[in-house]
Amino acid sequence: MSGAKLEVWQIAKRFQGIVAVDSISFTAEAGGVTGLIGPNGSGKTTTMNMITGLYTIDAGRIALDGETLSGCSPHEVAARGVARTFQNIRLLPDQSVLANVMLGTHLGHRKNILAVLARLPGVVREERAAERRCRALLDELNIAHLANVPAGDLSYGDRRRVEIARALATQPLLLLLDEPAAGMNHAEKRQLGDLILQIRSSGVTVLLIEHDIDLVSKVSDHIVCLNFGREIAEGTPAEVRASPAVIEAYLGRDDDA
Amino acid sequence: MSAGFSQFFASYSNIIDLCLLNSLIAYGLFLALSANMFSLATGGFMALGAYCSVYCTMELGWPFAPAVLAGALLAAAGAALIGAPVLRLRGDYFMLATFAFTEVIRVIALNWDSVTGGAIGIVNIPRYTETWHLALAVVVMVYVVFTLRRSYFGRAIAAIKQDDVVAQSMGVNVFAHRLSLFVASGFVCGAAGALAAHLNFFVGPGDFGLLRSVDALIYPILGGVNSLAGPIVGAIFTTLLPEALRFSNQLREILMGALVVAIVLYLPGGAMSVFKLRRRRPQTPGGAKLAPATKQAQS
Amino acid sequence: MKRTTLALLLSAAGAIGFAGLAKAETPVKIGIVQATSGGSAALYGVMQKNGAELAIDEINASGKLGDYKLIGIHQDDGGDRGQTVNVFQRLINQEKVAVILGPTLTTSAFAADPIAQKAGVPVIASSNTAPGVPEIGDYIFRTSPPEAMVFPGVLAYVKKKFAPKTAAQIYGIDDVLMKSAYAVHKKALESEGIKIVSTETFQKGDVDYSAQLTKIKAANPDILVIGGLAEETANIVRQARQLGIPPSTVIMGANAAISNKLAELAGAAANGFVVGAGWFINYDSPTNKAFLDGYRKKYNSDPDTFAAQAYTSVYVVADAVKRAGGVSDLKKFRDAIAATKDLEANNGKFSFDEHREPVIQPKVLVMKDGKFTLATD
Amino acid sequence: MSTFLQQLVNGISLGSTYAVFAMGCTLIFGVLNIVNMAQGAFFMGGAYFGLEAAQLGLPAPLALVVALLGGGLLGVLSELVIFRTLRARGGHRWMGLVASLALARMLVGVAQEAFGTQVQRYPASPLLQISWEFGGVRVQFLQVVILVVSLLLMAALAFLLQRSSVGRAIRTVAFSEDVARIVGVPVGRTILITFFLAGALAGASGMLLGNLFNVVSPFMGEQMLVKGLTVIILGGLGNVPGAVAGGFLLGLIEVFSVAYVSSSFRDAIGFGLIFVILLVKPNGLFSSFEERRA
Repeated sequence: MSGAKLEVWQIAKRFQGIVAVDSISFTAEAGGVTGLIGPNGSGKTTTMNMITGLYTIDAGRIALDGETLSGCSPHEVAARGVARTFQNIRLLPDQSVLANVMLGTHLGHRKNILAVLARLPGVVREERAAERRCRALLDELNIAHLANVPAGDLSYGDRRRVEIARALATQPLLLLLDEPAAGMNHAEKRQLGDLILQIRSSGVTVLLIEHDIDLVSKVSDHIVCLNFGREIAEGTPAEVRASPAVIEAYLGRDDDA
Repeated sequence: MSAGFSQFFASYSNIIDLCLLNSLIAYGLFLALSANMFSLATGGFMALGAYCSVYCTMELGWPFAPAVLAGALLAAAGAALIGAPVLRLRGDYFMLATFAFTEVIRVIALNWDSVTGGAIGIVNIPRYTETWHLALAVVVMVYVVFTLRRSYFGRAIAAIKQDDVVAQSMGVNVFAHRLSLFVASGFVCGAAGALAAHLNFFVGPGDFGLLRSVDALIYPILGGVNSLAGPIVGAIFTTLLPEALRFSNQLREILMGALVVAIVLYLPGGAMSVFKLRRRRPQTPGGAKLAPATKQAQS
Repeated sequence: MKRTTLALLLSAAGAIGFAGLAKAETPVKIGIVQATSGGSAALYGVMQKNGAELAIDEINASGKLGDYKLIGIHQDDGGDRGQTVNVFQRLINQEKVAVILGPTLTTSAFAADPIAQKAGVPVIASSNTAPGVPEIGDYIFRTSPPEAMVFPGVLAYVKKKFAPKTAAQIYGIDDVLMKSAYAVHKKALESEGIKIVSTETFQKGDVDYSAQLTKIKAANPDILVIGGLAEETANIVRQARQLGIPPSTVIMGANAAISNKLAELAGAAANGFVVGAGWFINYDSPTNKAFLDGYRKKYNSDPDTFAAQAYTSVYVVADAVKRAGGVSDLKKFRDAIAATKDLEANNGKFSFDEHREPVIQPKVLVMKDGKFTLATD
Repeated sequence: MSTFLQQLVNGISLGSTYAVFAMGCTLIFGVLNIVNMAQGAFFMGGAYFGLEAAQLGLPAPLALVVALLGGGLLGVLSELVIFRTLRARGGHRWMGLVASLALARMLVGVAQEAFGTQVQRYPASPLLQISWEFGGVRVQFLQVVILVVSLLLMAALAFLLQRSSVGRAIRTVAFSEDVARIVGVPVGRTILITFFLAGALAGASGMLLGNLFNVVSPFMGEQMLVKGLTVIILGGLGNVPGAVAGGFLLGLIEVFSVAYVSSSFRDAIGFGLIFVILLVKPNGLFSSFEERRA
């Protein structure tokens, strides 16, 4: 499997006249990890919501492997191979970990409603295959033992893993991770970094939104830095860390890095 | 023994019929509620199903089964027609829009004398609905809900109910799913309306108003919206309650109200939540007020 | 939990009936199916229950039935015809009642009466005035005169006295009673050659009729015919006068509007209101006086036409029990009811015709100073 | 022309009772994001409280105070018995709807027991028989009184919400319970006060309507509840000025659909119109559209 290339041209978003994102452009190369950094309120999550179709864009264009993505509704974006996690983890708390991850296989099911109601053999086969795949994913993420635990009962770090597993279950070409390290300790962050690299090695393109510059620098091939809805720097981790604009944006606000 | 049974059946057959009919309606609403659609369109759907099927049997001379099917399909068509615009509305706005539908149908029924007989209704409807028809319909609904719940449709619907943003992000076409559920709910309620019309010799617009729609919602909610058996339990309880409390005469309404309040307060996840004695998790702080309403429905 | 609750409910449901059983006398069980809860149906359901229970007490106390003791079993159907059918089935099959008085609503009658008809248990209604009720079968009777029996006489009186040319109608479109009354009114007006210049409707629970009445006022009719219950009619009359519909416009009502409530709620505006009735509160007869005294003593309020008709129903039953020699043979009992002739009732001599409709002397009443009085030419 | 003006008077008069009632409903929604289905029963309760007071010989303004307090008391009761418990137990919001409906049924049953099913009326006063005629348009003294009282109640509520410390607390809780807690607003008490205010407004409008249309009955609240819900959705849920505007608007819609279309289709026209309005403005007529943030 190989990932998809994401191109973003001069996208913008306003909320009731307030500009949240003002003309941002960048490219996430296929198979690479692109980091999107910036202080709080710099427009990172808004950008992600525009890519995934949750927000309509007011200007600009987004394309996946050269084909326009902007204008698609969220489920169409997902069908194009874009998966995401959420900044404020969004799992279905009553449901088991396995059931949560199985939701990610939704697009993989092909049988129609009548076949499902009749429980035709094909349907049962499809379900079993999906379950096998999800269990394998849980295994890869070292949370196989939690398969039957309700998602709401998990620790913070485990919930992040389940979210990533769910996103991977969609078999994405592009994976968007929204602040996956938020609230994690050092050991957990290191494990997360390894996990991202592992995902990258499987060929999936990753767009990583993160606060933690160390983590981003460690895993990214390329970094884009936003502030106040504008792009203020772009380049390799080393270039971006050296950029005066980035240092200024983070100066004195670097409270949790 | 059999004499005893036949006397019992003669005395209570209508109660049994009503329990089954209301269970069927309850599953119709269960479908809507399972995707967070607090629908008050039930009265309108039932009216469409009832009047259409009666027209088919009495005016066109159709056999019973196709007449019921025609009624159910008309109600489903009604659901499809209003569903597309109405499903854009959130929570309580949706509720009112569906209620508006029920009211408009009722007013049309009151005024369209040549088909509906106006307020006087249609009398002398042949009694075609047998207890086993109703029982079969309920069994079919239980099977459908049971099978759907363990399929990928079921997972998608559960996700829509709890967090539609997540569902969309996982590739679920939320609108299409909700619309199909709304149409299915219309179909079931329409079929229930058709069966009800051929049960008691008579239909009139008064049968399909706000009260009908609200009662229909109460069945699955009281029984528990997370449980397969919830709708049946809620429907049977609500149908038997007025009979069981009949001895109390004037106090009946008060007792009924008090009992329902007590159930809601002590079993806020519905009657069936009694079987889910899981400990309550602490709520995630923040956003409690704006979080999706369905959060943490169980106790 | 679920199972015990259900078992409890079922046993409770089954156990209700055995309350009033087994006395030394021969019991005659009378099912009284009247809505005492469930919205506006309770308005006249309660009145009929009161009227029937008063009559049962009086008859039992008088000893005129000898060894027979009337036992009234009241069941509230909540104005919901599903429940009416439940109640009918249980009264017939479990309680084995000899006769059922009711139900309150015509819609309930259409659903439940066929059950009694099939089981051969007589039903006597006292508030169903829509066409088609006794036609359900030969066991179905009513003591409530259908509008068609009353209104033409009233209109003839108004025509003679006021010579109206034009009329406006307003009626409750979602009420079976009123919808059928409207049809009767319309037909009568047309056959008298009175032109209908405006037709308006209202719905149950409405309290503001000013929009409709403003429209009617603009049409300036000679008479205004109201198809409404007493409470509705009272408000329509009051608001009509408030809006300036002149006293020269004669206001007429349906049979169901006969109630002292009308004068109480409408006040002076009700003066000159014309209505036809089988019974009215100031009807001067010993039977009616006994009824009024008894009712006021027992309930501390005035009866209305529904209470009066339910009261009459019980006397019809008692009379038939006597003539049939008990109720062991329901067919014979039914025939006795059907043969009711010139029974001394609170509205004069009462009989059933061959269609099981009441034969009464319709009276034309005019409201004068808060009292219904017999119209004089 | 005079017919048109008369209908305008009819509509405004009807609308004022809707507006007062709907203010209470929308207040609760604004603060707690719930619809209290028992508001109709408080409306009915207020009418009976006022009636009892008037029958005891209290003058009308005092009877109105009794109706206000009585309605408010019922509102407090519903919060203490139902909504507070449900919040504490984390019940689904649908449960609040079901429980408040059940409470409404109970209160109707109680009223039936206590006062009978028959319609009653307020004692007639000669003052209330006065009416004026301007070029064929009748305006009753009572209509004017009720309009004035309604406007006073609206003004009082607006003042309370905007200027008083209680109002500030209510607005803070409405904005966010968590924020309110952080800034030290007593949340539980503020919610209780909100329920009192909502109940009081319902009770007052019950007495006003009871007087205007000469009707007090146990079942009077059911139709009003439907009207109230319609109005608050028309005006935008939680929007108090919207509820006032929506109340008058619904009154006028109803009256003019009778006047110029047909009384038989009054409700169909009203609801059809609301249906269309919702399709065009999904958050009510008086709200600015706001994109939903994920």
